[in-house]
Amino acid sequence: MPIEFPILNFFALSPIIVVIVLALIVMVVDMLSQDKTALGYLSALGLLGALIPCVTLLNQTKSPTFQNMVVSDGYAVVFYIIFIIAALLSILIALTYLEERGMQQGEYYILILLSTCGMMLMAASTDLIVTFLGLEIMSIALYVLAGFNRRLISSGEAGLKYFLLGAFASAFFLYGVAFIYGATGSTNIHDIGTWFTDNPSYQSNPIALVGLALLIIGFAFKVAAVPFHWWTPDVYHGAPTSATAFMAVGAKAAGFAALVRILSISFGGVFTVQWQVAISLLAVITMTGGNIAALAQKDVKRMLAYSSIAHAGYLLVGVAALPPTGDELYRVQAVSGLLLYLMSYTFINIGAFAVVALLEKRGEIGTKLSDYTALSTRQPFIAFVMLLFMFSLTGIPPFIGFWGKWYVFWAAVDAQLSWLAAIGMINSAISAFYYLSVVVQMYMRTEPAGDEAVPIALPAPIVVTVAVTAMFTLLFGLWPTPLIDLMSLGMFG
Amino acid sequence: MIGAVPLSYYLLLSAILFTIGAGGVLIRRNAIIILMCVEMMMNAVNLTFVAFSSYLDSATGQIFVFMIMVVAAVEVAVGLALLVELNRHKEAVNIDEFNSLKG
Amino acid sequence: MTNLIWLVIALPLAGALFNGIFGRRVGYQVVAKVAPTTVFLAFLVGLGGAFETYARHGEAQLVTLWTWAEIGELNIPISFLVDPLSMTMVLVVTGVGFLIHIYATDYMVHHHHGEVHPDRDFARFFAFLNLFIASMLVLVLGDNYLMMFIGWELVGACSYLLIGFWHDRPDDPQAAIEVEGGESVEVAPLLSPAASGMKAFVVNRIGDVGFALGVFLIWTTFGTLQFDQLFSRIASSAEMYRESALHGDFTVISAIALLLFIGAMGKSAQFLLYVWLPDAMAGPTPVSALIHAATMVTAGVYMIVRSNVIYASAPNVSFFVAVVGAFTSFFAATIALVQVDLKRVLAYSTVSQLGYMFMAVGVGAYTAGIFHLVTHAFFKACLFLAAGSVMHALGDVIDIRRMGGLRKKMPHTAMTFYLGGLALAGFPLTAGFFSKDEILAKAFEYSPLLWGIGIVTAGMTAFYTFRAIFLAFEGEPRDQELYDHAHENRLAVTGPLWILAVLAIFGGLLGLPAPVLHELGIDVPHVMENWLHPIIQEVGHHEEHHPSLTTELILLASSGGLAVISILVAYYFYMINRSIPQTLARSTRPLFALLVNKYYIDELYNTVFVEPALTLSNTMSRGIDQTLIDGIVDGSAYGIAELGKYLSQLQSGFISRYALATFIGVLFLVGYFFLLGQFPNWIN
Amino acid sequence: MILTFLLVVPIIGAISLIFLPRENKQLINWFAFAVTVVNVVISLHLYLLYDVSSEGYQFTLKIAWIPSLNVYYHIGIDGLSVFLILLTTFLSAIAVISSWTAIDEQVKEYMALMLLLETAVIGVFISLDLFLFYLFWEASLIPMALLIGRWGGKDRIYASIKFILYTMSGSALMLVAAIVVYNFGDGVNPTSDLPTLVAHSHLISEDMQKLLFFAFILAFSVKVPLFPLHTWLPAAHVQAPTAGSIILAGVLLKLGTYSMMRFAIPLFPKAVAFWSPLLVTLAVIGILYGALVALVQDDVKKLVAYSSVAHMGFVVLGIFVMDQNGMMSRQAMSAAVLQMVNHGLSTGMLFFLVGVLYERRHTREFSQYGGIWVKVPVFGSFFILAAFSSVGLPGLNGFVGEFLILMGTFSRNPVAALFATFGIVLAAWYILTAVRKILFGPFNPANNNLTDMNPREIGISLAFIIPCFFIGFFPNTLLKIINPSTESIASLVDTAILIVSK
Repeated sequence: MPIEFPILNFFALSPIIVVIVLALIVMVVDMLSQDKTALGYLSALGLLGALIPCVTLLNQTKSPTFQNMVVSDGYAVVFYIIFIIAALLSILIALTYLEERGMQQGEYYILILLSTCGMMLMAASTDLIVTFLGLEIMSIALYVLAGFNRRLISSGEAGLKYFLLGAFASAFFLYGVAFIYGATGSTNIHDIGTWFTDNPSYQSNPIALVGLALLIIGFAFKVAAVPFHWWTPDVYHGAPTSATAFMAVGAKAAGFAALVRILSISFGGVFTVQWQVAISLLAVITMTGGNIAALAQKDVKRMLAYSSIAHAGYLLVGVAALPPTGDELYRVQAVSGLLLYLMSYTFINIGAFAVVALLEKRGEIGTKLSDYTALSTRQPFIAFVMLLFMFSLTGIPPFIGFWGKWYVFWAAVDAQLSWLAAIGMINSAISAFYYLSVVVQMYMRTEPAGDEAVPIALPAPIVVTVAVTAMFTLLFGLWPTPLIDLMSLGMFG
Repeated sequence: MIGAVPLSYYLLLSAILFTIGAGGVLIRRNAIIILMCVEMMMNAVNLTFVAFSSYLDSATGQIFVFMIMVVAAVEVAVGLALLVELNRHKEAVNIDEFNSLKG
Repeated sequence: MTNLIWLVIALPLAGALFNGIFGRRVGYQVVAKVAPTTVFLAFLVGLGGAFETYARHGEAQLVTLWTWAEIGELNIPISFLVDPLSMTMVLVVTGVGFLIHIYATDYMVHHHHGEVHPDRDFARFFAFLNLFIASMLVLVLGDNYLMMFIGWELVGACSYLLIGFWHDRPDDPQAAIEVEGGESVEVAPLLSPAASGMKAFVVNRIGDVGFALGVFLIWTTFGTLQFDQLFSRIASSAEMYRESALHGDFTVISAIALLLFIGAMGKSAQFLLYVWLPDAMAGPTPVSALIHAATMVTAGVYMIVRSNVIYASAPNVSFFVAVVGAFTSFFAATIALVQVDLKRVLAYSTVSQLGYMFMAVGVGAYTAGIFHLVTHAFFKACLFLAAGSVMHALGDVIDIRRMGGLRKKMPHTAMTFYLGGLALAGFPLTAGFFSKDEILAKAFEYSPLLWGIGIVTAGMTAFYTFRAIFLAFEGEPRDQELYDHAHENRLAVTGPLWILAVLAIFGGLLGLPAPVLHELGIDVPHVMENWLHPIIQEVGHHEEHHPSLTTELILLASSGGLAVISILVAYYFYMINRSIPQTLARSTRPLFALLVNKYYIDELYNTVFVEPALTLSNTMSRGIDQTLIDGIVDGSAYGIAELGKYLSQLQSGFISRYALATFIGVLFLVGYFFLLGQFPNWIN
Repeated sequence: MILTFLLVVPIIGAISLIFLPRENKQLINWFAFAVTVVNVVISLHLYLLYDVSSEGYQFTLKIAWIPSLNVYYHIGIDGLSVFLILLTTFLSAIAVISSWTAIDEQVKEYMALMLLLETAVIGVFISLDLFLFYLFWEASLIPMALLIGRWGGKDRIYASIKFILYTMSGSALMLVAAIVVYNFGDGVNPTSDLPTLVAHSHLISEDMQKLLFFAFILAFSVKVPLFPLHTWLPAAHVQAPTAGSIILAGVLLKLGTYSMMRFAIPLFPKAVAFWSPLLVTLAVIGILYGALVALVQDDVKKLVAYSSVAHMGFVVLGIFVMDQNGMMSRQAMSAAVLQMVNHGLSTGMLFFLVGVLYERRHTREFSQYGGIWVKVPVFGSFFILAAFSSVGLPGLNGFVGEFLILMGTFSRNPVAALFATFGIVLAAWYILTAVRKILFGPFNPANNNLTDMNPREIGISLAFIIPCFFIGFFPNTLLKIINPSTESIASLVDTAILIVSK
């Protein structure tokens, strides 16, 4: 019996490999060097380098590899880009953020890089085993990142909460995978899909259905969908702001990356109406719950945490709009919408968290609304970019946030889910209230700043971050075409 | 021999184990015990996998079990580390004593 | 001249602009020259237009300037109609207007110990006055209902501005009327000029709503607002409309006529909407003379005569017009009997005389209506200006209870007031006698009852006019200080007075009762009737049933005789036996109080319309806007925010609760999918 | 291209402002004014180049914005928009110059926002693409909200938030509806190009159109504002700085009525007949209600704000009135467009004049004034003229619009016209009450130090009142340009009615 060597296309995985190698290099340099800030720059540079193979891969056709365990299609690559950008920007924030708070350690950057690896794996995986591995690589690194600030109990508490609940959710996810495996005899998502189409009589198999439910729950937890969102506000609030920025966009994007791929490939032809209804309902309560709870927040960091829940809701609208396979044209819409949304959300949200990081006082967590009072006179530039981020998060044109929402809702409309889009838009209007309250503080309140008048230092890396994200928000808001064209490349292989 | 015991028995057992684990997570307040309960849930999953693997005559399930075991080990390591870290601030293992973040 | 007829409007308008913009800078003397000059020039142009019209034998001519609005089938030009009726009005407006302008140049100046103090807003006054002339001319010259409405509204605005001219003056409290041997009768304070102006504008606008709706209905029904097109379209089926109206149907023509008449009720102060006119006396006296006696208030009469085809086709509405006119004339006359404010006596007499005119046009005597309009312009302007002359001399005192014996101090004023009063009273052979008699004669033909009301009113008119004259100019001065202060005014005042007085006496020549005189063998033309003939369209077959000569003569004699008798009665009451009025007042105290308080109509309107409207407004502002709508808006925002607080509290910080909540979520979702597995057709 | 200049000039101006020295307010003031004047000149040029004889859109420019999705940068104007653009550039210039003395803090930001607002508003008026329109529509919120919230009165934050939330909630559903329409596209491909969509509007079923029309109209009605969605307006006006009020009343409200005519009716002609009765009823209620509520306000700006509710009611009435057979009134519709311009001028002027007083006395309570005409004759004269314009006096602009709207309405729906006509009585009542309380009556000594208008203010007032007179005398100059556009809109509805009835 001849031994078949698996065909291993390392090039297809080159971005992931670059990031892993980068992590290892940083780990080694960490042991040798005392200049931890340099590690940050090294990681950032490396991540920039990792974008290069991404660009090359974009123009390649799909290339499943490693025994069909992973695929490097446009979808995966666009997600790579999202993750890398998220990691890069959050590292830029971290450089001085950690320094100022005395937690400048090499591990931080390593963890970010490893977590990024996990996310990229999730996006690329076509096998539930790899998905699980990616999920855990990402999550475990994030647990540590959340608890990274050892000087503050709240950071440790955030880590613990994230960890315990995350592990709990992982167990459900795994149980779901087990059921699906039991029902179909495979963990490969294509095989699962094929099996269901071949065996229509199993379509209402309770084991498979419960498995699907548990699978959705696992991802719903990661993307912070109501009612699996409980960890989110506390973790986002307690974690170091630079890490929050990263997990708010990265983990969410990764969760959606895997969820969308699995749902459309494995379950694209079965239970579609069922999971569409379930996801729609999740979307409704997630949007609404996140937005309404955000209204009550007095802390901007925490408010952004709730807002990230709400945004998960809008994204779920896009997921609900994923129609059955076969209708490629329509799926392009939903997927492009989700990608566009996630890409724009990455920039906006990291920008907003960067501003939070700037204003956060040492030894405290978060920034109270009152910290923003009259920011427009104290720091006109920072106030202005924050205004852009807030309006962009609300989804008001001409900022990029609008186009993400627009595209996702278009997909929903096309999938006969106009009512969902309508609820989404009503939620947008509700969300305006709390986003606006930041603007109100910055621009409309003119009371003497009092002790907030402490001069705000403007470290160069963070300023670069906000400047870049603000430019992105505004320019692509006015001219979204390049971004939309890029997203249309992000299709499954 | 697996043939003697029907699949449903394994599934039922693993379901019971999973439920006990989940129940433990919900009921207990000691962080370490909760961690153990999560482990128990994972092991219940492992049992399911193995049972299916045997039933389906497919090795994938068993590979998955290995992965799960590795991950579980990593999780424990990280979890305990977090707890140790937290204990520097507050000598407690009762998870409900850590609730400075809320609202 | 006809093609330059727009100059009639442009000249006073230019005067208004000049005085309004530069008046303050160039000084009052320049203003005092510019303002009357423009009106005089306009008069000359009007005169030219009138001669040309006469030369054309009254044939109408259109002067179109530009298209005002054209949308779809709607086309409204800015164009003027030069015909006998509009020329009559132009001459009255510019002629009387010019005299009043001259008068005002002195009236608006106070001579104090040789120093000359023009009114603070001398220029503004003449700007408004000029503007009024221009507006009034738009009203009478316009050749379509839109132009008429434009003028209609503009004269209202000018009236508003001029009534409120002394805008910073407060309400004027009035002394109670003493009744010998009885309780005195309280008199409500006079409204401030500002409030009076506003009242005039708002009440007029109520009428304007009717007018506007009438215009809309015309357009909707006939697709045109041009007089010539419209009237020819109606005329073709006028007989049909007339017949069905006579059979009790309320035709569309009737509706148009009624709606337009509502506008006339406002502008011409007929019953229900007359309440603004007495208060309009708060304006400077030249304004009262020009706007609230001679010209603007007669716009309603002009409108009906202009629309005679419509009214002739709607006999039911015409009857209503006549009844309203007759009632108003009587009603206002009763109030005038007891007023103590000289201008208000004249104001109520104006309302009353306008009632006469409406009675005339209501019974189809359009020429008689215009005739009375013209003579009334003469004698009422004369009376008002004379009253103003008295005021000017007495330092703005107008209460006849403080006058007396002024004839000795102010012979010209007294004389002209006498002459104007005679005309108003219908003293035989004065202008008022002929015009009033013509109306009464026509009314008698139409219905002896209307005639009855008219003749009684005529008696009252003569009585109250001379009551005022005797109280003011005869007898002993009741306020010696004022009396000593009084003096005759300058030529600028007395000159126009005399001209108007002469016109008031001899204006009757325009409308001598030709048929009667013809029977008596004297052949004179009825100038007015011949002149206006082209614009009156005959509708329906008038059986030319002239009353017999005897009846005509009896009618003439009775009205003339009654005037004389009434004057004598007034003489007896106020010159010879002064206790009689007091006794009467005492013995009929409730009636007296009712009349003094003008039937409490103002109070009634306040209670029924103004107060409830304000209450409603307040209720809506607080109840609907602030409580209901904002309650829902702010309430839902507040509710959502509270919900947010509640949701936020669910985020308790306890991991165990989070785990439980997550688990519950798991149960729901798993349960949902599990149930779907059992009942696959549940959703679809 | 000329239209693009209109859009871009203020943006460039706003960006350039950043580089001007903050301390040199004089320079900033002049610069901002110069930018707005440039736009006035461009828009006048536009008007002069406008071809009255040709129908359809002019100065169009169509560039693919998002080519893959058939979303275009498609701009152009017709008779509907040309005067609104003139009004916008004109009022923007006035708003800037009127702020010279009123605004003292953060002048740079203020002027930049003013300029951005101008761009957004012009953008709405020239957009011929659904999403381009939506972009400008929503973008116009931000500068206005900031202007109110930063430079407004005591309760400015409440007013600002209320303004933005009200409007956003209103337009939430519109976006979804717009996406639905876009998705229908030309029946094959989605597109947001307005002319294409209008040409294919018959593809959408009547029931669907009713639904979508509602979503659009809801957004527009909030902006107009139509009773009972008007309560943000008094709050916003009272708190807004003078220039903010001028722009808000003068231009922003017109976005609503303009969009009704540009988008709601042509896109959903089959739905108009269904919703017309409701809209007409609400418009008439608004006319009477706004007037009655204005009557009892003790704040001048509130009074003017409620008068706007009434006046804009006339516009909505004119747009939507139809007879039982679904025939629209061309007269009322054209007049409604004209009335938009009229209201912008007259109400803008009233707000400006109130601002003149406020700058001197820092109060808008009626009780603080009284008899001041004696003290400030020039101001008083202009105030009376503005009041007359607002009250619809012939010779001034307001009359033309109101009269023709009412006449057109009467020909289609006499009952609505009957009630609406009573609005002019109430209008006289409340406006003259305001005149009386401020200018007339015994002099209130609190105003002893009141000074009359300076040449700049007189100049602004003249700039307001001269167009008012011009429109009053020669409305046909405007109407002949407006007519073809309203005709085409009305005929769209007529055709749709024919199709539906078949």
